[in-house]
Amino acid sequence: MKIAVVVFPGSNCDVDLYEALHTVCRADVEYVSHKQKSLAGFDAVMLPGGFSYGDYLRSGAIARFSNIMPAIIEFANEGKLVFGTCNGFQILTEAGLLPGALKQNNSLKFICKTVELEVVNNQTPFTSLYEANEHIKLPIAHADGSYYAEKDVLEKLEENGQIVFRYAGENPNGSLNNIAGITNEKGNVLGMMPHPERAVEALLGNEDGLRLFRSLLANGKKTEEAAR
Amino acid sequence: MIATEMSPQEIKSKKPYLEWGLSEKEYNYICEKLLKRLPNYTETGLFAVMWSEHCSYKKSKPVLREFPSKNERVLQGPGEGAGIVDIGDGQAVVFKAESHNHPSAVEPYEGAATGVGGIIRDIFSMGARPIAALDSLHFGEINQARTKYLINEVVAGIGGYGNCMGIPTVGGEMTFDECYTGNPLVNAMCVGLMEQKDMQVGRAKGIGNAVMYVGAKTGRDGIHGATFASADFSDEKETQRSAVQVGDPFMEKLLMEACLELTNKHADWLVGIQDMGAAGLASSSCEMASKAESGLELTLDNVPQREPKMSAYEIMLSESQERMLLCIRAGFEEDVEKLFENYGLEAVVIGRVVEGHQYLLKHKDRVVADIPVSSLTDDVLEEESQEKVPLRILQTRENQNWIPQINDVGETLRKMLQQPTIASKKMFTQTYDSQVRTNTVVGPGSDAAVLRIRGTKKALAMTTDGNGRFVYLDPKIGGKMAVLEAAANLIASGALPLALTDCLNYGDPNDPEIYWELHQSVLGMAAACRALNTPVISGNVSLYNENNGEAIYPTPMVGMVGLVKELKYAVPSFVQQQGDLVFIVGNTEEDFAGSELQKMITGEIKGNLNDVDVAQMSSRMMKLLSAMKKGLVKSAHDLSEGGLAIALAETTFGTKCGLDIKTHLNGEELFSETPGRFVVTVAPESQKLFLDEIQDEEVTYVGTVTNNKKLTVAYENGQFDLDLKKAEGLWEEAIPCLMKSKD
Amino acid sequence: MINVRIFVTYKESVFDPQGETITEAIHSLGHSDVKQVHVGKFFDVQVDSSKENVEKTISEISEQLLVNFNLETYHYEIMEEA
Amino acid sequence: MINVRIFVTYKESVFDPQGETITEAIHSLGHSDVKQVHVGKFFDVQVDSSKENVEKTISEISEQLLVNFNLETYHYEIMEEA
Ligand SMILES: Nc1ncnc2c1ncn2[C@@H]1O[C@H](COP(=O)(O)OP(=O)(O)O)[C@@H](O)[C@H]1O
Ligand SMILES: [Mg+2]
Repeated sequence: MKIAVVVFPGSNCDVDLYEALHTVCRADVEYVSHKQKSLAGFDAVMLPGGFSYGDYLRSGAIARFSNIMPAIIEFANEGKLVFGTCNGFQILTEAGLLPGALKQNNSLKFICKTVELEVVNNQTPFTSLYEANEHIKLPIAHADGSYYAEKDVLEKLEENGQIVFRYAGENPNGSLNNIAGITNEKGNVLGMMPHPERAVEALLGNEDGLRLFRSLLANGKKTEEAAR
Repeated sequence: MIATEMSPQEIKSKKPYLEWGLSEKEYNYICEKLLKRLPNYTETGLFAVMWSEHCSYKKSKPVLREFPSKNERVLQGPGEGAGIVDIGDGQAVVFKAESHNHPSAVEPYEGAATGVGGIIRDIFSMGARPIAALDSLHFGEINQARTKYLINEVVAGIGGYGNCMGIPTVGGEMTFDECYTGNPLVNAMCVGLMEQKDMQVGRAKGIGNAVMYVGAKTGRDGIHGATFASADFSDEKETQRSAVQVGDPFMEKLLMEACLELTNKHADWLVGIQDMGAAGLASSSCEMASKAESGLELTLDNVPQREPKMSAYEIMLSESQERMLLCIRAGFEEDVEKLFENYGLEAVVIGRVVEGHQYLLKHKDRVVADIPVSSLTDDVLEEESQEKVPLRILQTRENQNWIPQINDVGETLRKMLQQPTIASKKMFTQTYDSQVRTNTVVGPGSDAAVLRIRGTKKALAMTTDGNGRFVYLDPKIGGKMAVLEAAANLIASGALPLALTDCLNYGDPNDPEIYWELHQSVLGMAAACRALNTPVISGNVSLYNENNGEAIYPTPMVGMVGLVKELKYAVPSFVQQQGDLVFIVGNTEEDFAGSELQKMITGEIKGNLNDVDVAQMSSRMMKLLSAMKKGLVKSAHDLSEGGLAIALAETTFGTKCGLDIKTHLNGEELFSETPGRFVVTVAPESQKLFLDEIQDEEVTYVGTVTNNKKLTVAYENGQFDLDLKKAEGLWEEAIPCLMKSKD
Repeated sequence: MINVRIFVTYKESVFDPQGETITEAIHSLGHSDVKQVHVGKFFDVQVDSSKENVEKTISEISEQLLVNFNLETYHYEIMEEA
Repeated sequence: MINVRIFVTYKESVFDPQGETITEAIHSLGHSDVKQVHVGKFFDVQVDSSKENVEKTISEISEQLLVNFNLETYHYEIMEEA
């Protein structure tokens, strides 16, 4: 299984995602520039955190128009795995691959800390190695992480099991329904504000994010085998 | 802004240069001795900025020569963008600190942000990837709306820039004293990591080679910034225009990535690289020519400009941010253009290295400057400064020191935990991304930050320290203590101190008492540097830190970096396990002058400091480090503000443990601030080996780690119990509470 | 050249934390007569186009880029022709 | 109740990186007729006061809180009396 980590101008967690996959999970991973137009040969694509285009206008608003975006949208529509963390989540909502939007934290401040999360849905390709309703800890680091969607959209998310992660302790940013991460209707696109790639090594104090990448790699492999 | 330029004659008669910070004596020297003619408007401007304290260090140079700047590990000492130290395996660590006090006092968000931006450029201009940022911040007491505004904006500015760049802000310090109310100190430090083979220098040599400009366009930002930093400032007047520099971290991120690609992958194209900092294009270009003893010819029309109708003077002196100057081997100009274009950036040839040693500037088909390069960089009139021992010091020398009397030690400890200088700074540090790049093993809130170096067993530890109170009471002893404190922080993390950078923050050096403070504290710092074998490899001087004629405490900030040889022996600052034994390394004396306790009880800082034996402290630290390297130590925390009592409480915060302590010290001595002490925990089975290793009569066993959240201390004349859960709450809530309260 | 000012605000259903914080700060300054503050942003756009075409350009850039319809709404004013 | 809209913009010559980035993004969408974009913010303020007093309140809160005079300048419009 081959994974693309897309690098936008201003991405800065690209190295972290890459290292988590390459060094820790020993996965086959490659950086892909926002200028490229194709994702041919890749089985999953990841959008890293950071400040694409300086977060100017709105976080993720300008990255949505990158050359690579049509390929990512097509990739998602084909049912392949797409993952966005932090700024990657913001880009996915701006691009319409995920519903809703991320607005400025209620505190109006950037916040970097470890928060408690509930794995609400472990039936996704990204979370199958977590227990149902398991509580885990992951770091967050964002200024615009307050999830917002209209009431009917929220209801649909709840009904379809699209809410994958919820803040379980304090809600750090004002997200509606304590939403920390959601998928699209099909379940092949996941966006989340917390950073699992920062929690993959005991040395750095937290390994709770590791199973997300392992789930994805395991499910990717299964799909590959099925295809054969 | 500047309608018509004055002629050389008008300059001579109207003396605008006085306002730009050039003295009449200097002007006359330039006319009579250096040029043997009258300088024109642009030339006069160039002299004014290049001869400012900020660029020339004309006042502080004699003092800076006191610092040791070399040892077996130093690859690059002071004089370049940043200093470089060998850390083995062909790698090197690069670091420097920079003050942005005056810009931050005027416009705190942008002042702090551009301070961070500037220091990051210094690091990647050496060919190193910035891996961490730190800060050192000193504000007034949190009791005025203006101070709260300054704190919030400065912290937001530092975070805003570093977070966007993706460089973790991993540590720093923050203190609060009345003297900083009108003139806060905002010092930023950046640490970079590099392969020694990628080392770069800021040189423009080789006749015919191109001078290329990259990064943001030039506007009229910060014109006179460099000279402004050298003159006591008053509030900026309300105008429709503004010369405040605004940072663009997004641009800098692109610039950094592009420059790193150039330095690390295309070294053969590159002759030299330097960032445009204070005094912008003027200082970067003539320094690059000066260091290579070259001549330079620049065509200013080619400089990318953001605003119309900029004069040569404005183009040269602009302090627009996020710009770099490159010297590129002739023939590779287009390759460089392409490389930068790939990052969406413009690289433009603005001149060439030429024969001789003249600095030749052309603008709109006119020669606007034609002067020897060295006249700007080397011929500066060094100034001899007067020195005088301040009256306050002469007077206290005759007085007895204050000795505290405490009735309720437990209550005093609770109050001390809530003093802003001691209380938790989490409210601020959690607005910094301290983890990005996933190398941060120990982040903010410990003695020193620790970052692993990927692909090796090594790690780097880093810290910033400065205690203006001690330096105010006795500059020389205070100077020693500043360096020792930084070293102690690194040792407590299991790192060998390598070298240091500094920001020397003082008042008006024309005041002989202030110059004496500067000189004495540098002598003290230098003595400690020698004892520790930690040379000063880079630094910065910030003078004229005054408001309404009142100087700040003399505040040298020390930024120190240490090497953790094997990460597995790095120890945390908090206690680990029930049953571990607690030791104090270092004897406690009656050191209350300048202590947090003195400030809290008397509201004053007063008295004489006891001298410190730097050789003895250094040897004690090395012994402790060697015990750590043998795996004999489970946690270590250095004692600083608030002394032993505070250190004991701090080592339990965030854990499930408590401490049961018995000591021969009296209640007051629990708060004494004798430097160079540590509280260390050791597993019972390691006790003997640990004591053999330390071999110091100054090690005292004081108790054990427990599994209840209680600090029990039996001291010479009493006993107290502290509920650690409550105490931690007080310590965490103190600053948020002060920041929220209406004044 | 036509100058257009595009106003973008949160939809009414969306909580505006900045407006809330500013209102509180204004009250703590003693201005109890200020009842409510809402924050919005505007874009001053210079378009080199004819009057007929400018409206199309403005609504296109607003809808494609400047406004996120999940959260925001917009309107614009043609300021002047230069 | 009086509704006032306070407009805050960067002073002339202050570098506005956001405006530049947005302009570039608009160009890359193909709208080459858009020459320049400047971003500003506005505050819609409801004041419970008389017409005579409202101007004083507005200039006070602007100067004390809403505007950073190092970089910004402001003006306001009284929208309507409710
Ligand atoms: N220990 C480290 N700390 C910070 N940055 C690092 C570290 N190791 C590698 N990097 C950076 O991460 C990126 C990817 O690393 P690497 O694969 O070694 O470089 P490259 O892809 O240029 O060959 C590079 O930008 C490199 O500078
Ligand atoms: Mg690589």
